[in-house]
Amino acid sequence: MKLIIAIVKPFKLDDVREALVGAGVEGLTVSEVKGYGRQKGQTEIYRGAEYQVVFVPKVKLEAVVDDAAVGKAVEAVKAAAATGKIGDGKIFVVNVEEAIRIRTGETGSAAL
Amino acid sequence: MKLIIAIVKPFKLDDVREALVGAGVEGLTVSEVKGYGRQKGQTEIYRGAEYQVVFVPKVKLEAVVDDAAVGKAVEAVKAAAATGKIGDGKIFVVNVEEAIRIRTGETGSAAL
Amino acid sequence: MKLIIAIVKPFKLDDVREALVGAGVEGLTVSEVKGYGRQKGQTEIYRGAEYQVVFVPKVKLEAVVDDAAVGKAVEAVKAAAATGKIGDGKIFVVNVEEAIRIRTGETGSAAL
Amino acid sequence: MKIFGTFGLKRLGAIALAAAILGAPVMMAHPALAQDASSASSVAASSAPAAAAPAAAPAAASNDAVVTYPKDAVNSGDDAWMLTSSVLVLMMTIPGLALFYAGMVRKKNILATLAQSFGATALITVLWMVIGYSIAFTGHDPYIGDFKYFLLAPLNGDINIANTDLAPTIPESVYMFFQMTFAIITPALIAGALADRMKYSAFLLFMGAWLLLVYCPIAHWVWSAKGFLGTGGSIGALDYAGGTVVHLNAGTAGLVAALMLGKRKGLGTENFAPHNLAYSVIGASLLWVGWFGFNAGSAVEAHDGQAGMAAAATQIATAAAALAWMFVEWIVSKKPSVLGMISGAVAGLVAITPASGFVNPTGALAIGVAAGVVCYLSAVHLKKLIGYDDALDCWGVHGIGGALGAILTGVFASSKINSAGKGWLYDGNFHQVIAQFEDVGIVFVYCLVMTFIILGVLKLTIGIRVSEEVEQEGLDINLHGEVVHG
Amino acid sequence: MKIFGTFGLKRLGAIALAAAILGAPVMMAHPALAQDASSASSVAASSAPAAAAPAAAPAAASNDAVVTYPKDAVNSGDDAWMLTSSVLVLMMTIPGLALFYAGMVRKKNILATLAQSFGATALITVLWMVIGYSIAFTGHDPYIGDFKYFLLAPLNGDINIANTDLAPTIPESVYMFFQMTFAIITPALIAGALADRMKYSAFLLFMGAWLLLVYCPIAHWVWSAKGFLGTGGSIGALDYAGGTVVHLNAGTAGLVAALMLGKRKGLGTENFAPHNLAYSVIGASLLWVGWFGFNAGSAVEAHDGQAGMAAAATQIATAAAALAWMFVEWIVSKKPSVLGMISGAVAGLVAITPASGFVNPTGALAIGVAAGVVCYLSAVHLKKLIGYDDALDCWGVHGIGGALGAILTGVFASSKINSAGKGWLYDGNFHQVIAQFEDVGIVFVYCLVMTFIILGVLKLTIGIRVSEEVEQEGLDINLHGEVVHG
Amino acid sequence: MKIFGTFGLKRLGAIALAAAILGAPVMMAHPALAQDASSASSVAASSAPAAAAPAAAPAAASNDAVVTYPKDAVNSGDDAWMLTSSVLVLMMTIPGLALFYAGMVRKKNILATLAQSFGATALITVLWMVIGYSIAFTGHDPYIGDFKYFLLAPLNGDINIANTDLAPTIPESVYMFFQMTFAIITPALIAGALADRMKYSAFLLFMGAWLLLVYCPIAHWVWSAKGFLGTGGSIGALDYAGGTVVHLNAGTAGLVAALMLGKRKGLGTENFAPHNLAYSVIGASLLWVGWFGFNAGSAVEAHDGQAGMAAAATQIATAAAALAWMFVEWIVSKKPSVLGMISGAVAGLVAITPASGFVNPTGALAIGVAAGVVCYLSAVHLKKLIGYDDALDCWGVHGIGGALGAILTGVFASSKINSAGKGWLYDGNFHQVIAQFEDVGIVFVYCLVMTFIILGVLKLTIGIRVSEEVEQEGLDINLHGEVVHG
Ligand SMILES: Nc1ncnc2c1ncn2[C@@H]1O[C@H](COP(=O)(O)OP(=O)(O)O)[C@@H](O)[C@H]1O
Ligand SMILES: Nc1ncnc2c1ncn2[C@@H]1O[C@H](COP(=O)(O)OP(=O)(O)O)[C@@H](O)[C@H]1O
Ligand SMILES: Nc1ncnc2c1ncn2[C@@H]1O[C@H](COP(=O)(O)OP(=O)(O)O)[C@@H](O)[C@H]1O
Repeated sequence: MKLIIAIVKPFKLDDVREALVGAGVEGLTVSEVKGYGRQKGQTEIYRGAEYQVVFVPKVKLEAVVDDAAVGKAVEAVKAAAATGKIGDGKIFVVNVEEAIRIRTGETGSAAL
Repeated sequence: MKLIIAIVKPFKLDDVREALVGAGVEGLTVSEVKGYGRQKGQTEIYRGAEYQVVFVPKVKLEAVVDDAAVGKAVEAVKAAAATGKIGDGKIFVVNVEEAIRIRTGETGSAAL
Repeated sequence: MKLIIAIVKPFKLDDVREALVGAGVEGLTVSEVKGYGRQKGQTEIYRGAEYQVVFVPKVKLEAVVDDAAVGKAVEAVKAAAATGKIGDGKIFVVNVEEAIRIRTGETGSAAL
Repeated sequence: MKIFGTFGLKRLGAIALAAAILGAPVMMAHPALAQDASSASSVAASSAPAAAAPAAAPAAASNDAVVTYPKDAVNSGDDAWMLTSSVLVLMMTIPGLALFYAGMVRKKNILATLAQSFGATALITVLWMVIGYSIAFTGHDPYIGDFKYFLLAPLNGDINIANTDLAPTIPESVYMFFQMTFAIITPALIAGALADRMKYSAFLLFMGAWLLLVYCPIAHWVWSAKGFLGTGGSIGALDYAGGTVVHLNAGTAGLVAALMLGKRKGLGTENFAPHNLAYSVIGASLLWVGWFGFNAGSAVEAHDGQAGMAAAATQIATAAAALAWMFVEWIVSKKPSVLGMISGAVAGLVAITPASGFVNPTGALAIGVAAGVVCYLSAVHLKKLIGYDDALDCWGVHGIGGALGAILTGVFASSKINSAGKGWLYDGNFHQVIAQFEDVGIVFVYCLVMTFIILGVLKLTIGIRVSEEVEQEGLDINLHGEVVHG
Repeated sequence: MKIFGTFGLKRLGAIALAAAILGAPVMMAHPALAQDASSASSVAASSAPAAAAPAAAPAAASNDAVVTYPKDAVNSGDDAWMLTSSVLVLMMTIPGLALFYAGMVRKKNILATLAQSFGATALITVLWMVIGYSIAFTGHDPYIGDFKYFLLAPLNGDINIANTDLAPTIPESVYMFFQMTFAIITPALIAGALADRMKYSAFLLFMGAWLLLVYCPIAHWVWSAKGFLGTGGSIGALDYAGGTVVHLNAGTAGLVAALMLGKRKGLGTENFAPHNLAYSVIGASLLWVGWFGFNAGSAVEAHDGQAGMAAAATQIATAAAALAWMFVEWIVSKKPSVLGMISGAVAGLVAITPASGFVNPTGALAIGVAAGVVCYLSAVHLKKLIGYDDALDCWGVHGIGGALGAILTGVFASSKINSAGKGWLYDGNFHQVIAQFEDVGIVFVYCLVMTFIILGVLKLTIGIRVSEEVEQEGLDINLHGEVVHG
Repeated sequence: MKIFGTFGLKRLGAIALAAAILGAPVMMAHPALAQDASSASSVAASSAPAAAAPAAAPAAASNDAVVTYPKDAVNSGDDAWMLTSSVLVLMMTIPGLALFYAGMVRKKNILATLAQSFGATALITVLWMVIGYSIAFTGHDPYIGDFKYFLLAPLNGDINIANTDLAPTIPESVYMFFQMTFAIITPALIAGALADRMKYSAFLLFMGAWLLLVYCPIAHWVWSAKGFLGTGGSIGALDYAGGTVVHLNAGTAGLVAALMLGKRKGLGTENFAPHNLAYSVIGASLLWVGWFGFNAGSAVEAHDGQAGMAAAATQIATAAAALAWMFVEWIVSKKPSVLGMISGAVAGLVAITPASGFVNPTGALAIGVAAGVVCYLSAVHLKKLIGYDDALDCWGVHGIGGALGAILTGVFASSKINSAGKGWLYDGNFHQVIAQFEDVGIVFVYCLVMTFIILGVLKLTIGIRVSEEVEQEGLDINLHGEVVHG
């Protein structure tokens, strides 16, 4: 099993979720994060003091999928999250050694 | 060392933390996340418009533990987080190659 | 590629970010988290009821870096985040199998 | 429809209660009818053209003499102040009290807490217009008002009539509105005791029943022209702006409600820390600001020094209580909490309420200090000791503070401030202290019993507490379908 | 400078419009001039020392007789109430309306929404002082005021003069200020329809132009001494505090604006749930509280029962509407939402506005119930059916509610409450209902056409809508360079 | 107990200062005593039954003639307005100012900022009642009041007495309360300069000492019957509602405090962006709304056009300043920030304060525009240039704005508006401008020196700044044991 970590623009969240579901992913977990990268944050001004907001709001999706499903899932995220503009985000793939569904105790692919 | 990622219902946070501590885990890190899965979110209604809240509030616990302690820790989470109802959550186990305690520079198991 | 996960004190965020950038890291993602460990949280009192706040606010930085850059990046975080006091935090290193830049479709080190 | 439970039997009970709410006045009609002859004639008198009425504006009244105003002689300054006062007291409930309470609950219950104050405001307004004012503030029976003002009928014919007994220099519409704002906030205060766990349907029925069966009679006893508890009646207790009628009353009902609902799930193990005390500070500030309508407005005029002195006493006592609570907490708990400061201020406002028109500045200072210390002890320590879950300290602050203020009124009232109030300390009239105790006792017992009955009936029929799951997930999403995202 | 677009042509257009805003009154001067002789003499009369003026304080006026006050005879009670009322109405806009709207938008647009109310308040104040008051509330022409009060010049010479036609017992400075607060809130209300997508520069220009070209004329038609729509004119419509002048007017403009701006991006697919309804509850509460300045203040005095009765009617109708909306929603959608309760309250406030000084308590109750049900249907169901994006229901609540209230005023007005208003039900005067319909029709059509023209010009010149990216990222950071972190 | 440091020596110092706070008036007693004979007789006169007092209500006074009212002749309209004004000014501090400031700090300091306004309100109320009012507003000494009103003793005997010098038509309780609300907000304003880093114990001691040693004397100099700076004294400066007494005074103290505390840790490197400007918008709006109590209330009556004209001037100047700041910022920084708009409004309110009862609408407009531009420059650019850390611009807005307004009052005062104020432009009286400069200079220097001494003593004894760690972690959790979770 692999953990797919996708960092995308917040307004793409729903599109990406739907794409993943379309690719057979049945569950995922989302966090609100702040990203730093090529895309620069905006400037806030308060009484003359400028605050360069170095971080840009992003959302991080994490989905654990079967090895076989990784390719399709990655493609789905790529297609759904892309706008072609700087800051579209990244996808990382990490190996997962075990997965357990708390409710049933199922493990491995059955737990996803 | 392994990273145990547990996604559980928010009101189980304290129980799970205590169970992990009971299982010998000395540190952990918690984030507030939103989950998507079999459990469906509730419906908000605003002046006639219904908004299906697809995401359900969850908390994510991350604890890095010694290889030897993984089994006990996973069991502890399972026992403490279960309500038997849909949405109880998942546990994922990921391999960790190195751990460092910033304060002392200790590495490996000593750092946990 | 490796995913460096650093859990540090919130007011060190900017220092750590700058140190990582100084070490050649070009992107990273930050979340606000709550930590549990040796450092104890403070006590809130409300009309006589004391609430021991077991969790301490922390920030989690995640940066995926080239294998070659791991050492330098870890050192950078260590130096920038240390205050010498309990609660300075941890660094974990996890293996990453693939990375993709959504905008361009680049993969591997080129995507970072 | 989910409002009224699911079983025929339960529904029946609920309908019976709803009927009782509206029917209550009818049931009360019998004793009241006996008084009709006399009260009718007094109303007639008040609407008859006052023959000898001088055409000029009313002269400023000395605070001793009782001045009779002709029916058309609205004093524009009195009218302006009483309109303003009414608006201020309304602001105390929405948004004042609503925010004060909402800031103290957990995030998942913020909107439900706001909905309690807001919904109560709407419901009570209508009930007051239908019958509440009539049974509380009209007639000369010592126990209950009469029915002449059903739907405020007398106001349909002449907008310039006055309640000559109680507010001779302003239009009765204004007096009715002013008293309405009191009738709104009193039941709304109870919400502090039942936070986080009451069904909204049961809450509304409770509010309506309690208004008509508890608040209106007690208001009549203490404040109507011949009510048996007040200065026109046999007991002769002093209650300027509602120490017993409003605060002890609401506090007692809160205590009963807290006991009948049971503790909140997770109390003692989960973190119940207030979600956003900034809201509570706004709320407490608006309560403080609005309370001048409450206390200084209770002069029901602005043509002499009464309203001003009540305002000064209110400000002094409130500040003293805030400081007292703050310093005691600072010493005991090592930190002066913001919640402590604002709770102290509210305690001071509560305790000075019955005394505000009777005491001098020094008396106000003393009452304020006492209120800050005593309410700190009751809200923080007594509650812990006994263990009921009066979530936001309705009993600890309003019940205890109201009773304390009522009794101290008997001690500190000075006839130099108000000839109607001779107290122990300045006028040597110990009898007044006894009268105050009687007032406190009667209001406490009546409210206790009636609140128990009302909530008992509701508990046996539609139920008063939400399910465990709803409590866990939050009232906002479950009862109202909304959440605060901010 | 980014304010006025980037093309010379567009800039030209904008400048032309800005000129038109300030020039409008000049263009109107011609017809007005014809009236100068008569109106000048009336002003002269009002500032001349009233020879036979009694030196004593004014006696309380019966509500039938028209009392003439000498120029210096400020009634202190009336003055106190009207100052208070002005302050209350100002509070309705800031922070009341600002919060009511800001709580309903998404987090990224909170500050921009607040900036609309706040900026409009500042801009309109200055325009009103320069010329707005003059063209709306002076002179005896049925169609437009005159220019005598440019920069409020007459107030420079004597602080005690009164607008003897409209407010004889208070200083004209107070009356000018009171009406200013109405002039502020009316355009500000429109912001509810154009939330989340309008350029701030275009917004301000729109506010200014609309004030002078739409609000001022209509206020003159209905409320000035001889305005053709009002009781002194040929149509004779009743509008106590602004059902048509304020609410139908703002609502109609909102409808036009919603249609011309187009729908918000993502409507129907993204989650547009209000970010923080706690703000909206504070806002609605302050609107409720402040509205007594609006309605009871429209008595323009406090020396008889007028203001009090208007206050009572307001309170009753508002509560009834809140309950009505809540219960209908509870039945239809299974849950009583907090947004529903507060929207119902606002609907009740809107509908009782034109009627408040004319109806008795029972009439107020009926109007309240009608408003709650009808506005629920229009804001929730009609909007869905037709599909315009009136974001925060400016048309659904203010437009529909204002028209409904105006018409029901003709039905329920009772000459026993106000001799100036004989309605259908109590006085058998069906003609009044027709007059009300005429009033509604004329205001609706005039506002529709003029708003369309103003926004059309702006659209063709500087543009009225932000770019898609700005809308996506949020107005706060893009238009104002700030965000809410909380 | 952590309140007063840990060392005997430091504790000693603190106790000495606390003693000084309460002892100050005693030290001042000597010069005051010399005046006792005369002031005693005046008090006696005011409480003696006014023999020839007409029984009728007071006739409306022309604004020129000084009318003497008999002691019982409370004018109900004046009383209503002054009660309302007092309540409005109280609302300016809590919750107005509290929110205005709290919205601008970082999340970890929100509650501590609210606690400053709230705690100051409570503390100052009590000190004012004990001795503040007495030394500020009684007696005929040009430099300091007398002791007769210790604990407000004279009010114990008769609720209808008036301060015949300063407020003849309302009860003295009301005048005392009105002035109390000024005494509360002035020190509370200083908190803007010391945000995010002051110890709460030191803050409270500072507030108390500053009230008695700085505010009370200055208020006496400018506003008491024979104060040497005011219209009854040798300098003859005009300060209608407190441009120097309140705003320049608080601003100067803020400047000193900012310099003595030093900069906030992290300034210039960390993000100090306001956490929640929505709170600041609510706060600024309530300041705006409440300021009518401040300025129009300073007429101390409502029986002629004074209060109304002051209200109109206030509204116009405020709006003009908000627009001016907004447009200048729009041009300079390309975006009109919400913080800019509300800061501009506050700047306008500050600058019109001394002028409000003396200028006509056009004068108000001019002062408003000047205030918006000048305060923008001082708060945004001057501060950057010089580099002190006046966190929330107490000096930049209140100090500069107050001085500017005071001087422009000399320029724009028109004797047609107020016969007591002859200015340069309309009345050719350049001398008034000089008097205004003298007033500004004296208040500035006295406040500078005294504030330096008070803070110096505190710094050397208990310390005034929190530890670096506490500052880093936040004042809320460390000083008050609470946090905002929302
Ligand atoms: N090396 C990295 N490790 C972790 N997160 C990264 C890394 N690089 C970028 N990110 C995340 O991806 C987001 C987008 O990256 P950015 O460089 O701005 O644009 P792009 O995705 O177009 O290359 C960043 O805001 C950050 O959250
Ligand atoms: N494949 C997955 N990858 C990551 N997170 C998941 C995955 N499946 C479920 N989750 C997380 O676990 C939570 C619970 O899953 P759900 O399917 O609702 O119920 P259950 O745990 O009973 O199977 C989800 O809300 C989501 O946060
Ligand atoms: N085993 C662990 N797994 C995950 N996070 C940990 C672990 N141990 C500590 N942490 C995180 O590191 C933070 C600091 O740890 P703590 O034990 O308080 O102090 P120190 O870093 O000085 O050892 C914790 O608050 C927690 O967020």
